[in-house]
Amino acid sequence: ATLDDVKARGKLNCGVNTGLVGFAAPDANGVWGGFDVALCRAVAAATLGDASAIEFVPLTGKTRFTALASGEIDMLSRNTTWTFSRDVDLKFEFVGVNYYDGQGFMVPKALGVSSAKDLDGATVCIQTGTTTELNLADFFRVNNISYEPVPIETNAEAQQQYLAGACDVYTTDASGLAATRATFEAPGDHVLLPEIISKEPLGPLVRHGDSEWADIVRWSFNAMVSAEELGITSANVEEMASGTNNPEINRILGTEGNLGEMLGLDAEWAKRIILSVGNYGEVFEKNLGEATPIGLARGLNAQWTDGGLLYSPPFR
Amino acid sequence: MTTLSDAPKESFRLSMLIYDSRYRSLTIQFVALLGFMLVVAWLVSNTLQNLEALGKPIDFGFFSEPASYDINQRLIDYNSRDSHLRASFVGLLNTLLVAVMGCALATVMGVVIGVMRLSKNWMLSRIMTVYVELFRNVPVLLWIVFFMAILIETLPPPNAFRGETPSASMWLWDSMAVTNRGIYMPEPLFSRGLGDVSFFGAFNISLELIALVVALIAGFWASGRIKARADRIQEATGDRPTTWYLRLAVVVLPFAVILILLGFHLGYPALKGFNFQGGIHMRNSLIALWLALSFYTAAFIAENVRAGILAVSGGQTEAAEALGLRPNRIMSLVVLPQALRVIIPPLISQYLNLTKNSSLAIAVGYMDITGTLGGITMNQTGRELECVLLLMLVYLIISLSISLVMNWYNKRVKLVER
Amino acid sequence: MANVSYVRKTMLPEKAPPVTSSGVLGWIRENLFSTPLNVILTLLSAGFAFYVLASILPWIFQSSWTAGSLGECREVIKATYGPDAHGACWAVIRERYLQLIFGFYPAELYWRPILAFVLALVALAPVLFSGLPRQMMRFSAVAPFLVPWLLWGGTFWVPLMVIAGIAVGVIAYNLLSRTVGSLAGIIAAGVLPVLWWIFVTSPLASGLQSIIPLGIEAIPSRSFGGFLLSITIGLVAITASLPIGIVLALGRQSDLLIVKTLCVGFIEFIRGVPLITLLFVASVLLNYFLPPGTDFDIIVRVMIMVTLFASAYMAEVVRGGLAALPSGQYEAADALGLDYWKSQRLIIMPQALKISIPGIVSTFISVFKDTTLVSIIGLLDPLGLSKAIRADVNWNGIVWELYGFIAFVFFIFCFSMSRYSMYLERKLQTGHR
Amino acid sequence: MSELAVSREVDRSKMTISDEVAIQIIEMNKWYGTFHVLRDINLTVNRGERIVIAGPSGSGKSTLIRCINRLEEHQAGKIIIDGTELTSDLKNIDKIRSEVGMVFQHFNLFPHLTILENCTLAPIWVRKVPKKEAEETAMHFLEKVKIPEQALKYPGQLSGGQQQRVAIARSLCMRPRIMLFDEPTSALDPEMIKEVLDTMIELAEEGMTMLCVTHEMGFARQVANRVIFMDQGQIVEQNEPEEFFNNPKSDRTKLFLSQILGH
Amino acid sequence: MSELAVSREVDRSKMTISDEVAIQIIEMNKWYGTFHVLRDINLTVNRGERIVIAGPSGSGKSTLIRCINRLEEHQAGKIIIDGTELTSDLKNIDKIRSEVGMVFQHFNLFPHLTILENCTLAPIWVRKVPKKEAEETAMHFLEKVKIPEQALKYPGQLSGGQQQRVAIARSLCMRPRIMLFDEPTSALDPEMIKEVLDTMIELAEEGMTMLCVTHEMGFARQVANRVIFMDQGQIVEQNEPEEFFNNPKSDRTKLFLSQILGH
Ligand SMILES: Nc1ncnc2c1ncn2[C@@H]1O[C@H](COP(=O)(O)OP(=O)(O)OP(=O)(O)O)[C@@H](O)[C@H]1O
Ligand SMILES: Nc1ncnc2c1ncn2[C@@H]1O[C@H](COP(=O)(O)OP(=O)(O)OP(=O)(O)O)[C@@H](O)[C@H]1O
Ligand SMILES: [Mg+2]
Ligand SMILES: [Mg+2]
Repeated sequence: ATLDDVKARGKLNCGVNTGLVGFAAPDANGVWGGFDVALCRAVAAATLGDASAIEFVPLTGKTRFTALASGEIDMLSRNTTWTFSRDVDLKFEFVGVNYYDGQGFMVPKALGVSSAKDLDGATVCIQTGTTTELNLADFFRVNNISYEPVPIETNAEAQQQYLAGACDVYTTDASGLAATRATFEAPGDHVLLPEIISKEPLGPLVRHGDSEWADIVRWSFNAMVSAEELGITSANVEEMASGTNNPEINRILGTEGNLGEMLGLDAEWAKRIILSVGNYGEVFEKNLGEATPIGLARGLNAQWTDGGLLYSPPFR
Repeated sequence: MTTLSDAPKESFRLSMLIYDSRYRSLTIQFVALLGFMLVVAWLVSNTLQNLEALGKPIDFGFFSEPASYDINQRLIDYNSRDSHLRASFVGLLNTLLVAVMGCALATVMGVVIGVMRLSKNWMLSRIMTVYVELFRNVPVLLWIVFFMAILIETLPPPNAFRGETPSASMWLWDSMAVTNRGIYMPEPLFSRGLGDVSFFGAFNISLELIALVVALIAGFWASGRIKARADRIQEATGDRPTTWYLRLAVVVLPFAVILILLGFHLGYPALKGFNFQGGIHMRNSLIALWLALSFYTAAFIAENVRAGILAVSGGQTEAAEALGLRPNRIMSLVVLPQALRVIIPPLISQYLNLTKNSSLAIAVGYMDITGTLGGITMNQTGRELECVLLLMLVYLIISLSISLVMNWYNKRVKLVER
Repeated sequence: MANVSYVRKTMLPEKAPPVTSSGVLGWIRENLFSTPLNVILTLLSAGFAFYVLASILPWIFQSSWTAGSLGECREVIKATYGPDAHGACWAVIRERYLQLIFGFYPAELYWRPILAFVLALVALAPVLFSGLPRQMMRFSAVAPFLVPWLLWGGTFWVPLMVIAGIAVGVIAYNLLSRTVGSLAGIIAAGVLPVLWWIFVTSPLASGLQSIIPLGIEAIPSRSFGGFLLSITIGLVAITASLPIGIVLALGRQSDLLIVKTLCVGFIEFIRGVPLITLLFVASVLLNYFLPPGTDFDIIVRVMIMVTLFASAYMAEVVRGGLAALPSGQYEAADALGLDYWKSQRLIIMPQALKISIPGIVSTFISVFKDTTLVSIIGLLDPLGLSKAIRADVNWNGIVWELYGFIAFVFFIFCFSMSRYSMYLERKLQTGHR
Repeated sequence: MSELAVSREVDRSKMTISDEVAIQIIEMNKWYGTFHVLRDINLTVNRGERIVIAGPSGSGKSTLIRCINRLEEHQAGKIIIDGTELTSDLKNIDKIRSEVGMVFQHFNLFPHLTILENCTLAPIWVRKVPKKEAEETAMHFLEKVKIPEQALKYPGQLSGGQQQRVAIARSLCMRPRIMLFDEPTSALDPEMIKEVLDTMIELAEEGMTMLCVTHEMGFARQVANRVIFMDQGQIVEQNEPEEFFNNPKSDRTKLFLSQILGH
Repeated sequence: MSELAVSREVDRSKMTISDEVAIQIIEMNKWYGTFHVLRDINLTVNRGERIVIAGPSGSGKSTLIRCINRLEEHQAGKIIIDGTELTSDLKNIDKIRSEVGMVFQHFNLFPHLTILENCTLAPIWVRKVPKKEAEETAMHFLEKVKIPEQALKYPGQLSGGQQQRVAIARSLCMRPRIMLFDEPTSALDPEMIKEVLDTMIELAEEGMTMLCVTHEMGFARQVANRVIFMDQGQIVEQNEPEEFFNNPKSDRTKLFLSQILGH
């Protein structure tokens, strides 16, 4: 089983993006950071007790599924859209949605465009290797307008072309657009169009066939979401772990019940997650949130209680 | 005398398989073949087993399904509802397009640079040396992204042509726009067009084009006749009539007449909406890839050309000079015929390299066969095995055809020599 | 003609040439302005050179070396060189050069790759420069085991066991060729070590390790990146491809039809497809071809494919060397009673390889350049790292500085190697065989 | 140039011919593709015989010599050397090759090895002689061919005549019982020819069995005890040297001799 | 090897020397970089003269010859050929080159053309002679050098002597009035030297003006009417052949002759 392999190895092999602002990138010391990376760290903390016992495997759109299918990685946390065919035909198991995204458009303000429907004849930069080009083709086809697609491998190059005016529009997931815009010299000169042309639930995934492992990844993620909902943060987790009068908190942190044992882990698995990476909100704020240059609002990714879609099943 | 009057009758012994030179080679070959087949069988059985486990038996059915993605650069009609097969074919044509364009430019550049490197002008030959060393010693992939970045960063966007006081203007009397999205050139249009013919219902070729090509071929044929006549006159009288204007005329005139008959006019690109519309659009991805491959390969070709010319020893030129031949004649009658034999074989292998290197098109988003079949199609369908194997097959066929040409040429040259 | 007789009484001394044909002036006239066409060419080239330098040099030198992000850089440059200045932001190189060179290799262990490459150079030296003492060759034989061990680390028993495999082969050959026969010896020498490496090495090494621990910290291939990755792939490919290439070349030259066909097929196949498709095979197909459950490192897979790729080219280079040998050498060896393998080893290969060294160096250059392609399948070689660096919020948008730096380093490496191979070619042409 | 050779007294004391058969060739035939190079060759060479083979270019002399140590394969008939028949059995081939030395027209020394290494290579690797002993033997034979002082040089540094003498020494180091020479002097300048012929005569004086393709008629006269004339792949005439030169029987031989001597 | 040459009677009947000046060299100097190769050369050659130039290696013989048809440029002094001064004027150069034939040491035939094509190339493209006529002329001269039957072969298929004779025929096809030879026989084997010298003697017998760098003293004796000895870029001695060989004046000449004849 995967868990045993991971434990035997002492390291978690986690597939991440080769470089996407805010989601995954190595810093000057070679330490990976980002929103997707945090999930890897959470799982590592839960299973191995060490959030840095991870082997990061940078993957392109092309290589990610093979890497997972072949067992080269234990889990893939690389802004991957959950679709029917990937889940069913490619034989993977998406364990949740850590980021609700949708494909959007960014244009320079000076262009004076206010709707994607006005883009007839425009040159559109697309980041390839994902579902974007399919959505785009469908969108323009359905609306019967013409366009010129410019496929580009990486966000950095797309950004370069867009800024130089080699394309009028840049389309990718809205989060990516916002993140990219944030690093412009003059972010205010660019607008995101209101149309979101697709649903892009991005989430971590594992191979079919090892449900125990899928459960671990799924509940590691849910623990982070629930922790935010329940107000557990990396700052107060120690204190809460000594016992609260909220039984769910107690169950998550292992002071009550034996959830950890059911997962094949120890009782403190979730406590370690919160301690080392923080709850969902903390991770978001640290990597994508408004305090960062990227400055994304929570939007759909707010807790259900705040009008978002984040909704963790109960720990019970 | 210890003559063996009667050699012992040889009967087959097992050890002869190893110690008899006749059987030994059979044994070795048999072992090699067996080993090879075992390895292949092992690989195939692994593959089948793995595919079984994944539930993805080999199946090319996906080729007939709609590709659902768009391709900007296409030589035949294509839209996102067409099949993956057609998308791959579009990619293949794009590969061939950039390969042919690249080989042509690389040859021209390579020859010019190679000759300039041999120039007596120190400055010129030094600059060419720098060029050659610079391009040969940096990976081609870097050159491709470099050229793309140069195009994007230094050329004006279409926007710059807009407004009261545009910061950029079109070239050649407003007929050509050079932008960082590519170059928009006037396109040939025909007011009395002849329509298209369809081949196998798969793609169309316009009759105008066919007519023009036929006219050109006829023109060149006639020009060849004129040259042959000039050769004969020279043989007979020693004087060679000046024929270049006649030869030019028979090529140009029929072509021009057909153009006029068809109502030829140029369609100029004009800034409409977001982009220039009309005209021929050469995309920046194509230009960057084309230039990078050509510049890179030209550095190698230049070296071949230089070596070829140097290989024709100084003595040959001196002997020709001593006979009173003029420099241009020395080049065409003595040096080139000899140098070409040295130059062409490595030239063709450079063509091969260029074609293979064109597979790096994905780095700039040029949709060649690696970008379609080996890129988006593979990605969307998850049929890695089928796609990659097919991709390799396509390149193999291209390479082998080029090698065939090379072998044919080598054989021909050999025949002439002795 | 009456009397043609003439005798010179005093020999003329050597005189200085006229000014117009000597000295700086003479040189300039001769090389730059000898004809009107030359004048035009000189002016054009000078103009071109000036234009290129004038547009690049200010950018290179009106730069900032100290800043924490692209934005800061821009401000610093504007502040120092005026509002219109566009200079390079070398700060990114300053911050990331170690990463570009070593990838994710632990910083405290940088000495290991450095030492490894110094050792590799020392091992290569006697091969490349014929003047050095032959005893150094002994070290060259050990280096292929020592260098990888330094790079990847782990127990020292593994390289020892690998060497032991070779010893097994040699022993088997000696025993069998004496008792059973030379062909049996050769087969055993080919098969036994492979079996040893596959089945014995790793259990025995880990067993020994548990008894006598002897090793250094193991570094996973994942940590390799940047130029370390390029050079490692290049070195592995070239050292491993040489023996394979020799075998393929011999196969291609042999008159055994099936062997020849197999070798030709392999060589032409590999040379007929682009490297990138082979890398696709490494990254997405190799797992299908191997038994279910085997899963080894993408970097090792890439090394295998690049090695195969290099072998095909190497085979052609070696074949060229073999073809350059006069047939008399083969005949003389035969007539002395040397068998095929001995004559290959003692007579043919030493000569053929020497002739081939320039070709081998060229192959190495192109393999080294081609390692950049691994960025397309997501490995973090310098080019791949540059993308990752641009994904850092601070450096998002930076282009030229990274490409420029990478190109510069590649240029230095490849240029010096190509100079070296030219030097060799010249030496081979003039030197007594 | 054929009479350029040697005029010194040849010591024939040791040149005895034994009754033992060294080489026996019976009805041997060979084809290159469909071209019949050697036709029904019958030849018996006794131990100690010195045979010169002459004949026009392309008559198959080299091919015959090369068949004897299996550099070429014959297709019909028998070649028996020292009682061992030359078949495709590799062991026999090895055995025969180590008994038969061969010297080529173009020396074929190994340019990457010193003279000494050239001479010790085969003894060490084929005969498995200890290196020291092999070197002693080599020096012995290098002295015999009068160039011990060159032992540490490379072949490229020697003149043609010296190279050919090294080639002879190299063969001798394997202590062969039969020596084959294929036009050993025809690639040499006149002065050097003499050096090499001298060496060969010395060898003959010691009673070595020799088969020598050469056009040096002086050598043939002085040393050979039989001259064989070949044409079109056949042995046309065979006789003692004096008889052969002064009184050739066949027309072809006469024609050939008139060309070669008049020239 | 220098006396190997010719012993047949040379017919001197047509070897008359006219008073007309063919080549006049006045105070000519040439430098390679700063190296002074030719120093104050003064030389007048009349029509019909046959001059042999000798001298040690590196003395500037080749350079002198090559200056005469402007394969090298001289920096001071005058070279006047048939009344036309050799300047950088291209027309003069063309005129002079078509009057002066040159034969090189290494033949420099065009390997991609047949013998016949080698010979007709220049007449057709420089003299604009009809092809047929050019071929007839070529065959005429090929007969003269005794190899008409090789006309359709390629240079690679010919022996060295034959190649050099083709080179002579090729020059003759341009009907030059002056022939320059730069060591035409020094790359050839002894037998072939004879063939080529024979051809050159025939040419001399017909009264061709010839300048010949050679070390074939037999040739010089029989044919030349003047021998020029050069050393260190200067003309050191000049005399009629008999005088020159039997009674050299300068020490350098003596030394040179002793070396070259004793050799
Ligand atoms: N490998 C070969 N393949 C085909 N024909 C060959 C081969 N080697 C030699 N021949 C032909 O066989 C004939 C005999 O050749 P061989 O070399 O034995 O002649 P030779 O008597 O030694 O002549 P020479 O005096 O020129 O050395 C020649 O006609 C030659 O062309
Ligand atoms: N292109 C050149 N550049 C520089 N020096 C040269 C050049 N050609 C010849 N020399 C030098 O000029 C001198 C005269 O050379 P030249 O070839 O005329 O001598 P030579 O008398 O013909 O000698 P040889 O008998 O060896 O042919 C020599 O010292 C030679 O090294
Ligand atoms: Mg022969
Ligand atoms: Mg000379």
